[in-house]
Amino acid sequence: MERREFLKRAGATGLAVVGAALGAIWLHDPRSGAEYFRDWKSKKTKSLKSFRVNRLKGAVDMAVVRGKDPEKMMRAGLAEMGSIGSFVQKGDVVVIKPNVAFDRPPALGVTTNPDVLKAIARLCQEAGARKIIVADNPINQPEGCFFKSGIQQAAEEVGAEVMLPKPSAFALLKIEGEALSIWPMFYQPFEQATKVIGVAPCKDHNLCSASMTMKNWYGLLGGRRNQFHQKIHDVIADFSHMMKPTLVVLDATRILMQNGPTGGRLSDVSETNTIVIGTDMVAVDTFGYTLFGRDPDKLDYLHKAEARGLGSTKWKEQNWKEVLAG
Amino acid sequence: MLLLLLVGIGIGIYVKGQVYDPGLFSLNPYALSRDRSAEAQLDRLVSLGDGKSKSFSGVDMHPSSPSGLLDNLAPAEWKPLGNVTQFTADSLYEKIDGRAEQYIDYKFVRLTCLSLVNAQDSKQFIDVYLYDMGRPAQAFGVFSVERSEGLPSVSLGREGYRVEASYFFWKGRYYVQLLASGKGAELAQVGLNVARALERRLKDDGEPLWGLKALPEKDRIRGTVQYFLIDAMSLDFMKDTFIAQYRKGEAKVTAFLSKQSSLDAAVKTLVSYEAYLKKTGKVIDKRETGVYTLVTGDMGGTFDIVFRKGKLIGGVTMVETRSIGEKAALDLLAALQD
Amino acid sequence: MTKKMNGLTRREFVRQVGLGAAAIVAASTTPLGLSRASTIKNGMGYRTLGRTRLEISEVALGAGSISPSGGNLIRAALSQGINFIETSSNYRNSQVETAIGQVVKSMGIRDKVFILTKAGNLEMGRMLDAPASEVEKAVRAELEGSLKRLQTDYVDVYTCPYMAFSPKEVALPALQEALERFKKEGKIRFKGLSTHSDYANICMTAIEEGYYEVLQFPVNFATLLPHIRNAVLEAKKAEKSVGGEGGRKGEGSFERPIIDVREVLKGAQQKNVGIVAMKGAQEVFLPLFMRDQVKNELAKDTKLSFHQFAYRFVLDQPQVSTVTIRMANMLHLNEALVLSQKTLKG
Amino acid sequence: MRITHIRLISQIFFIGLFLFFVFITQFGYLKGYPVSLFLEADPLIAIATSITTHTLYQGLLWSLVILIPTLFLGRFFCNWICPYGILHQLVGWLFDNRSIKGRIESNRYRSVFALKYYILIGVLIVAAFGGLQIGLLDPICLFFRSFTVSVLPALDLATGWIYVQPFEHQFAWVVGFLLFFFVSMNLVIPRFFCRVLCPLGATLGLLSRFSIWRIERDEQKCVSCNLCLQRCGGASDPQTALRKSECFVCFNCIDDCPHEALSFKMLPPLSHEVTLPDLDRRRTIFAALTALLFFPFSRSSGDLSKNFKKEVIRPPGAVAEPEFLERCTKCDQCIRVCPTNVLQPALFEAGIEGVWTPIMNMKMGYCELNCVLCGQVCPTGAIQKISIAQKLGIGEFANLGPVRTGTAFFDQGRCLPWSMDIPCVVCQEVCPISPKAIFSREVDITNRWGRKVKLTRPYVDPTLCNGCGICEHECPVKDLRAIRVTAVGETRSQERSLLLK
Repeated sequence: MERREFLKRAGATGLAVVGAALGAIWLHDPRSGAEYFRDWKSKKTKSLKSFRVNRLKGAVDMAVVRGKDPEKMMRAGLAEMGSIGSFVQKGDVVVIKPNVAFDRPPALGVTTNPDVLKAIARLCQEAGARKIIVADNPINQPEGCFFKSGIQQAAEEVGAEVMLPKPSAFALLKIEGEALSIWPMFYQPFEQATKVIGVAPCKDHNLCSASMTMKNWYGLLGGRRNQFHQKIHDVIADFSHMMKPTLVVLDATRILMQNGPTGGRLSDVSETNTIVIGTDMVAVDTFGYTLFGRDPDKLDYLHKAEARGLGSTKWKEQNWKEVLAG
Repeated sequence: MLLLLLVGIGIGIYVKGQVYDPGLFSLNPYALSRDRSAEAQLDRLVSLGDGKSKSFSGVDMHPSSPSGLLDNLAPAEWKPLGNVTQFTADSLYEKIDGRAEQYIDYKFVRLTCLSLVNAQDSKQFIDVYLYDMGRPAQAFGVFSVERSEGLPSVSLGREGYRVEASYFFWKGRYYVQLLASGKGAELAQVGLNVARALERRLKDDGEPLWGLKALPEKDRIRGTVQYFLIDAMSLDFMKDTFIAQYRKGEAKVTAFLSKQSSLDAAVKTLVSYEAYLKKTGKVIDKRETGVYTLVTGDMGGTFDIVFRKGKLIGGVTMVETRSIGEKAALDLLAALQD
Repeated sequence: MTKKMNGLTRREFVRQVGLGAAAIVAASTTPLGLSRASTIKNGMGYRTLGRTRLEISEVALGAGSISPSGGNLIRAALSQGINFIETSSNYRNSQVETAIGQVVKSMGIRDKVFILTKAGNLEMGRMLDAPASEVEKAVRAELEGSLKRLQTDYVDVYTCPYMAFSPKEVALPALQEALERFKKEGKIRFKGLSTHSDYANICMTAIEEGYYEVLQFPVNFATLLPHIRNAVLEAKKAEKSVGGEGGRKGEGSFERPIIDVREVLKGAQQKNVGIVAMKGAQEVFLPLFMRDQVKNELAKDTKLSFHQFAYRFVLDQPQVSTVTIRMANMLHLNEALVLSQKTLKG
Repeated sequence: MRITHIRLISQIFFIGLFLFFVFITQFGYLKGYPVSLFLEADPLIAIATSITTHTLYQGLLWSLVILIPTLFLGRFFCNWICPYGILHQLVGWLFDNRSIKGRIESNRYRSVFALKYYILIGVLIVAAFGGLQIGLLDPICLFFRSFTVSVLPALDLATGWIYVQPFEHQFAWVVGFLLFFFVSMNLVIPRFFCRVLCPLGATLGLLSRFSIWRIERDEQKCVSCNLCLQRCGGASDPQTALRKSECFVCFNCIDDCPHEALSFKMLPPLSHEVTLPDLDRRRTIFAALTALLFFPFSRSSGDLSKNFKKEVIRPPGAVAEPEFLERCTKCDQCIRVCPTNVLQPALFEAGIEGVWTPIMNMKMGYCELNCVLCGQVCPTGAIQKISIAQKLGIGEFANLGPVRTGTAFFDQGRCLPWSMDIPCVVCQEVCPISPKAIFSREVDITNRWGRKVKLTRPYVDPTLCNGCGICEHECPVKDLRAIRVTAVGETRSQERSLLLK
């Protein structure tokens, strides 16, 4: 064989050998067993910043609005609280989190009243919000829920964007609560969010007695959330640690008095014509619970949350106001 | 030709696609059977009134339609006369004229009225006045200043009494008057039934009022406690004050007690009281111990004795005899625990 | 709340009221309002109450809001020149009478104080066709009750009917007989009536019939000044046409007619009937949506508060003997006590 | 413009339309679109179901639109409209590496092409007994099923374009590989499926025997160059006596003939055609016999009677099982439109006859309470078109009660509060009935550490349960659920009811 030919081949082989060796070293993973299994915890996790805003001095912290016209009510209530402008400013991206958990018509009081959602979205727009995102991860099939609950339409009417919980929209969230440490969360909406408003219907709940503004955040989590029920009160308390919203709105225009959280009959619903707006979820929920005619002292998660300094059940002592509107 | 056919098919399908029954995609709630009879509504109102609610606002499930509380109130053989009417602070005059001020002084929220008339004999009627006073203390306030001594008390709401066939009581945030057209046990009974029915619908957190606890029971004349949101003893600076009559031997003594928001608020109040005494009479004695300050004023014929103990302002007013007055004031002082 | 009334905007209304104010001020020509008071003792003016010849303070203590524990206010009022007390048997469930009784007694000045009280629990309207005996019985019961509470054996002016709704009540023979009888018995010195519905007619009837020595009815800027009266009436019309503010006008509700009382005043003067002006600063005459504006507007260029201004203006009417002022606390009293030394300009 | 170009446009239009239908058959897009049009226009379905049920269901009248023209023009459907045929033609064209000679050879008629007629005879005889098996090979059903079960989910897996939450189907791989197999057979025999297996093609072939138009060869002009065969769709021997039953009326031969020897003629001489498919009598009888035996074999396995399976939970509105098998064409449109992925193609759960029919698998999904879409798209009434009110048994349907698909049962050994002292009752939370079909009792128990704890233990109220299965779906015991829905209590059949009415 010719020399040139030999060198050529030797060179090529040499390169191949070196390449193979480098590749093998590069890919080599010595870890096994313990290290491997320890590893999953250190997965990439996201975290949520606080969306709270500084309140104007003397502005009301909790407004209880009575009336029939959600828009008038929201305006009146927020006026007391120092106007929407003190919560949402120009250019904000506002995530509104309704409860659209089930595929029910609004009249059944199972999902957030679309008119309330609309009112809030409008106010945000007037305050100059750049973009409004409506997001929830329903228990029933998402499109169905958004459509049948009227939230879809409401959002479209005010030009808000509805975000559906596609698998790609989820990320691991570092909660570091007492019951939840890391959990998959419907994170996509919050990548751009600068303000967050929770709009929860006031519902009876078979397990935790009542689902209000705190329980509402359940709808942002994914994964095996049907395990939460094993420690439901700690988990709900964790929510108020996980999410620090700009504002929460308790939509008690209708209340689901029984057969919660799914309802199904008009007779389960009571027209209450009330909206509670607040910044302290615990306070709002404590008040909200009285709307059922039930005793807040007996609602664990409120007191668990209060004990952890996540809010106060003593709404009476706070700067609150009852407003008649619309 | 064939191509046109295809286009035709396309259009046909599109058109078909746009006409459909949305009912197939979401439930029309009106397909749901309604069981919202007035009874059901009332049941709900009543059933919620289990008195456990800790919030006065949570108490009234139907704040925007308080008239709901007067629905179906007429007993057998009686019927409502006209509609339920409502009055706010701005329109209260139209219903009760000059007496309106008194209610407005107590931050009156809403008056809801209904006349019930005997279906047989229209001369017999009962006018129901439901005053929503916003807060229990205020409801008690108007109740207390309208009540005069020695009226037969009836166990209605927190406190109630009867004048012939008319009933007056307060419960939760409500003050209720049932004014009957005449006297007579029969009418009185009907009135009582109505009162009971209405009472059941009003919710109440049962929290006792501060003053009623704080004012000592000893020597107190039953049913004389009054609460003033403002202008207690016609003094502009005396707000949020409880007043009660005490029997000291022969004499009757009017004692008052007020819890001020803060210490210096209390101090201020005492100062203005003293100033008032100086202006309309003269201060004849002033004691300061570590615990309390006590001022005695001679108003020409009667004496006012006022003290401050911590945040509390208390005393007696318009007592004929100084010694009795001072004794009463000191008794009150002693009985206070803060 | 309706912001714009059709037919009459806020601005227009305020302008008209402004005119009214100007007119009032202009009207008060004399440097001091005192001239209209017949006498004046340490700062308080006194006037003659028509043919009763009673010399009463031109400021009357409207006692409606005084509770027994508030006796000191009565005391203060009486000791500072007020000698005319206006009360009623139904004020605070008769407690006001009780309070007055106690104070007057303890001060031992019954003879120097003139008390006007009313048959407040009687609805004459419901007794129009009742037999005379029954009427007398009812009124007597009321009267005796008042006397007992006031701890006195006579009232200076006894007002019945109280809040007359129609001239019929005034001319009711049975009532007049009863009252005359009480007069003879010395339980009442003079007869009065009070009304604020259809008061022009009712008062004129009373004046012509000559039964009554004292009339109590609304006298204020709204019932006296055409500018304001018209503005208010128009606004009220508008208000009604847009559904109206607060509350339905239900059974037995108190309409607030705004009636020109200038004729009544003249008529009363001729027949020398005493006039106790009431509701001199009563803002309920004004349409709800305007009250605040009017208050600011009226007393704008004076040193007086709205109430002082309004009452002073009433007192500027020569035919008025006294104006009842609701006094709930000492501030009210002090505001009222200085009225005699004020003019509308301040 | 050449007639073949028009044909091409038509093909593009119809495959486009078909794909459009496939895509919009879902909540939110469906609206009023007649997504079943292809199935309803499919004469085989119309004929077979009218044999099984002795009725012609609703939209199946559309089949006349294909059937009647076929009587005059022949099997035009196969090469003008049939989306599955179009697919095969496309694939054959794309991956063809034959020389002209090779092509000509590949398009010659083969005796195996008669197989489809035997298949047709078989399925129709089974149909006569009340078993509907056409769906296995009917091209429209087969194609739609392939998309629903395999293609779309695969596509979504790659792109995420189709669903909000990915859909999965049991035995998707089987369906997928069948599609793959049929398609790839084009490389061996062009339009293998259409020529060899398609029972619809066979039906149309038989119908075309009377057609008055057909391709006619002018023997004077013809030089037997066989070039007409190079793109012949049906392998119908245009170069000699035309096999009418095989011809797809694609007009390629006319295009390709250099001598204008071929033309589409009305009433050409019979001597120039082979009117009937070449069916061998013995084979025909054999096919018939197999079919005769198939039905009793399948039924005697008891899948419809004593041995019915608890897994056979049919969608709400489905008719009783025997009739269901008479009607269901296995097109799986219901599975496509189902918003929760609960509907799954059966393999042998419902017996050999039930292959690819829809059953509910609560691990995959649950039956949405306010949803009746499956019935809306069913072309043959196997799932009846019911309203939501009827499904819930409210309003005018109150006396009928709700439509039940089955009943939920607790497996206390696996239920957390029942066997492990752990609070849960997710099932009760999600139960959509009001009042809830799952109720609970509070019990005070002393746990193993002697501590007193309150527990809420769930129970099923069979009078309220409608078998929607959301409880099973949401049960945290993920593998073998602690509450499971089984078919018993379903309203569609008396035999399988649970409670005395």
